[in-house]
Amino acid sequence: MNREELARRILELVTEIAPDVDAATVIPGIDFRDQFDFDSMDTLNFAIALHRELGVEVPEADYAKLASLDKCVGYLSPRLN
Amino acid sequence: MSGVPASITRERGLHLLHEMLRIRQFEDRCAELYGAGHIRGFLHLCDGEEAIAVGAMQVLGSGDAVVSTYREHGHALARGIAMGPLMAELFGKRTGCSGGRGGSMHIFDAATRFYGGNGIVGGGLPLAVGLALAEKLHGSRNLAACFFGEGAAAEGEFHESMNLAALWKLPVLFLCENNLYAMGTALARSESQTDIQAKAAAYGVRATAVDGMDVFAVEAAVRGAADHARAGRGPALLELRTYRLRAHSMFDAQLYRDKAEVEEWRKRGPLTTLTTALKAAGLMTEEDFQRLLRMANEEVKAAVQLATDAEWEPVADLARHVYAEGVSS
Amino acid sequence: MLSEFRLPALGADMDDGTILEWHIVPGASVKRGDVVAVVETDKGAIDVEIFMDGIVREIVVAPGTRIPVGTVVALIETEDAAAAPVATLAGESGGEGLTPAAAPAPAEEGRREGGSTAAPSDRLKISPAARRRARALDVDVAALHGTGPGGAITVEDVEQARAAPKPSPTPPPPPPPAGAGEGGGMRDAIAAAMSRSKREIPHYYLSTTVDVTATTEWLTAHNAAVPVTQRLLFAALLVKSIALACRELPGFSGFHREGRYEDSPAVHVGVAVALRGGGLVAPAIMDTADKPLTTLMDDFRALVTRARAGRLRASELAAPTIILTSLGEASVDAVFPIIQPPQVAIVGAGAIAERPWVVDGKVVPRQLLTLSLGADHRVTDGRLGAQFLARIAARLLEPASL
Amino acid sequence: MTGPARITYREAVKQSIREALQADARVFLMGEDVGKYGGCFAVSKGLLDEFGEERIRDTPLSESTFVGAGIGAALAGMRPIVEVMTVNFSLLALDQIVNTAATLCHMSGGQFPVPVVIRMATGAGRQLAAQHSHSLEAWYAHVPGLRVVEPATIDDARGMLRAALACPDPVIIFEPISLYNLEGELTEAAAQVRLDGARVHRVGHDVTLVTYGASLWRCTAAADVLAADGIDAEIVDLRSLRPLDDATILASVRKTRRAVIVDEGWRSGSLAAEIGLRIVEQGFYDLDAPVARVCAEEVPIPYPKHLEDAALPAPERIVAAVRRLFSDAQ
Repeated sequence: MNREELARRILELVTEIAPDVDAATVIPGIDFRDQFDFDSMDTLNFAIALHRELGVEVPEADYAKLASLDKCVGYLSPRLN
Repeated sequence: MSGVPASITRERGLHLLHEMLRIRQFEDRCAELYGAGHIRGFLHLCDGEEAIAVGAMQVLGSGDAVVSTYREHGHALARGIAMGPLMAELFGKRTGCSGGRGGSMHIFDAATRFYGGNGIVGGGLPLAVGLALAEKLHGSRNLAACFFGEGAAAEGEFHESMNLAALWKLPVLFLCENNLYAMGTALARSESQTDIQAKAAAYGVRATAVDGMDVFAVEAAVRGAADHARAGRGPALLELRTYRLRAHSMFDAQLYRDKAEVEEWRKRGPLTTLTTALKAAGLMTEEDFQRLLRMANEEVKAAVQLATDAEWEPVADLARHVYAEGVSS
Repeated sequence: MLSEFRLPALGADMDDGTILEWHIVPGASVKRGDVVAVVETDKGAIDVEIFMDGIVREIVVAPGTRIPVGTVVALIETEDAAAAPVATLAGESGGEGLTPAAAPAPAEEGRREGGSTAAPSDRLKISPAARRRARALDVDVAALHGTGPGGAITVEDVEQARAAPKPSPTPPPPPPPAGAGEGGGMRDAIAAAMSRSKREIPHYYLSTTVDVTATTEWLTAHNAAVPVTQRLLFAALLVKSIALACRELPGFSGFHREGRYEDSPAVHVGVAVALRGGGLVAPAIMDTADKPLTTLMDDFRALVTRARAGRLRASELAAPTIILTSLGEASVDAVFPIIQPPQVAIVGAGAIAERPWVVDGKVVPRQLLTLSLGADHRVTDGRLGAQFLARIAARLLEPASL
Repeated sequence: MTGPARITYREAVKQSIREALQADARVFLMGEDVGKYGGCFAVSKGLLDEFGEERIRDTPLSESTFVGAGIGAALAGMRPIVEVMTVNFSLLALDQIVNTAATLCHMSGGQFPVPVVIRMATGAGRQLAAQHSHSLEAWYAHVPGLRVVEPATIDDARGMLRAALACPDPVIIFEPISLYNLEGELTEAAAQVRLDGARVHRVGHDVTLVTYGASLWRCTAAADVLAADGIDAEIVDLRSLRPLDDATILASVRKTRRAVIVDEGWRSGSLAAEIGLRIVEQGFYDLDAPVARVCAEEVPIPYPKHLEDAALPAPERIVAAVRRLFSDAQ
């Protein structure tokens, strides 16, 4: 799965968890927490969604590596291919 | 009537006549009270059929069960229901034998095991079968006597009841009062087989036809049938041929029969028949007849007074007895 | 004696009749049972009997005229009173005097067969329960947006207009109202609830700092050992601890209404959930004390998800018997929240942070959490409040037993 | 009463009949094919050998008369259990049930109560087509003088007959055909089963499903689907269809403020219609949405399975009805 496809899938999952977030306005470099109050509950739901959709098990220690769209793509793409 | 049987004493003859006179005078007063508005709803009088009620009731014991139809005043009086409570019931008063709630077609009396009239033609037949079933299961010698008109022979319940009673050998007396007319329809226009007796044969039920106008013949036939049933040999049917001298009910223009036929049967009515026979046998005089008539009229007069003075049931009790009260099962 | 002979009632449904012919003439003698006339009825011609003996004095009604039952049709000279006819029911005589007043035909509603709601009217559509609740909470329904069937205003709409209070006295800078989605309506509701709470409830406040290092270590180990779907958040441990403390100490989980306090047998801990568009709700995790952590966590997650999607039930909002408001994420050390009436207590939790702490006489870095309690002085006092906080802390330090 | 065991609804009914026969000599079972054949739904299999022909009485196909006979025997001191194979055939005995059993006590001024128990199988679900799939409880529940009950659980199937036989009034017990094979736990509670009163089968907070008989299990299926959607349904099992337990129904509706009545009868003149109006009469100011009903389609129940299923109040239709009470947006 190439990086653009991965980014699109990730945004899909984020907006599923936070229905009131408009995917188009998400800035890849800024942490979700700062853009739209993405809290620990959202992060847990995000981790569960990643496991369900992409089959990746993200340990709690790595949550920080999922803080923004860019960090997610960087963390996930080696684990998927 | 061929004549008074030898076994009949003067006292016995007068008793039977008095019983029939009580019924006739009661019915006569009912007709008047209906016209005056005191009795309402449906009213079916049994003038002409008194000998069946009186003859049959001489045979039934207090332990036997009686099921009647909507033409039931004669059965009720002959069975021993007092005239006062009966008239109060026709007035719809609280002290009526059914609490005023049943009226003419729904007379009930637990003391005499009188399980009611029934507004539904043939409705009582299965009831009698059940009452007899219980007696059989209790192992008693009691029986269930069920009066019904020949019109009921067209109802499914007649055939079902005859079959079930015969199948289980239940002590039921099927007493068919054949007065030739089912409401406004002559028997010949409603039954392919007008001989009611022949219908009983189809179920292997013992059956005989009887002159319903002859109180002695009725008593003898019912006694024979009762002995058969009490001995456990199963049900019996009696076709009691009779004729009702009044209309089917109070609002009947009697277009279905002509006046001459009525007058012909009036001459052969049960009271005339018995009086003539008793006088011929020297067992009774005209004074006896007048005395019995006055006694009957006095009793009817007192009953009407009691019914007139009786109270209505308070509306507050309307829902009482919808379900049983204070009855442990 | 002169007796009246009236037209008799001859049937249950006979109100009147017409005399076709008379069989008697004045001067003729009659006796009981004689047929004296023939009357035409709906059912045909019927013979009419007379029930007295006597001499006919006068025929009052001639044949051919239709007369109601009970009308005097002839006068009979009778010998003695004995044979007097039975007095007919004056006035009633068969035909009921009371002809039923012609009841106006019920207006045939234009209802569709099987249609469940009447034709839409322009009147405000509001459910009966919502109307009653709006009166109770003095909410003006006209301004509300209905989410019920057909856009009807429901209790939920009314109550959300009076939603849970903003927990902290120093709320984060509220987004500009214009931009906020539903901030406006909810903002007013929060304002109303908070001012009422401040006006009516004499709050007292307590706080305590708890060394939760062991608990956070237990949590990290637990989450590492279970599949992702069964991971727990610290808040879940806190909610359970509060619920168990409520179960042990009365006076914190219940309602103060109409001047008196009722302890609630069931403990439903409400969890304050910040909505991204601004505003805040506190739906309850039902029967919190009875639920194992995994179930509790599932409910918690479902609640937050549905809260954010605006699909909470009115019952979930009305159910809380006590509320937890946690601002750990907003890195605030301590929270001193306002009680949501008619509840009588609210617990606040600040951020868990590594700070110096004295252990066995030495100062060491530990994971510390500041718990605070706002409680209603009409129901409990500081001594009991302190015990309550202590119970929560004690439970929190034995996560395995939660 | 043995400890909790798993038995079928059919077995529970049979145990209740056997217990009744053992406990009271006045009791006897009467009906079509109850003896030699062991019961059209095998409920009385084995009872003939155990109790003999006098107390397990096969009858001719004469519903009016053997039901009338049951009434007569009850009048004369017996405690008959009359089995009308199904409610469909009871139409032939309606006159005896309505004009005699239900009416006698009142019409005789209290002289003749009628302590008869009449059991009838009811309902659709076995592709028996229109004449054998009726659900006419509403007809009987309409008649003052009758008590009408419909056990939907194993405990009730086990316990209701005893309560019915102890009642001095005529009791109609409906047994849903589709439940005879239902398996479940028989508990101690069966010994204390009462004839009246509804029971909250599932506690919930957002909507009340009022139902009875086979529809109880359609409601539990619907409740599971609704739970995933965050709607917590409370289910009230009526148990008694006459008298209705208004108190329990209203207590639930006052809590949830939404009511859906699920009834396998046809909507017009149904029990659901009666219950719906009672809710509006007594709980109007507690309602947050119109009272809804989910009933059988108003058609003779068709033979083919897919049509029969479409005609009956299936869980999906219950879920849809509940959702409509929350918002059109849902």
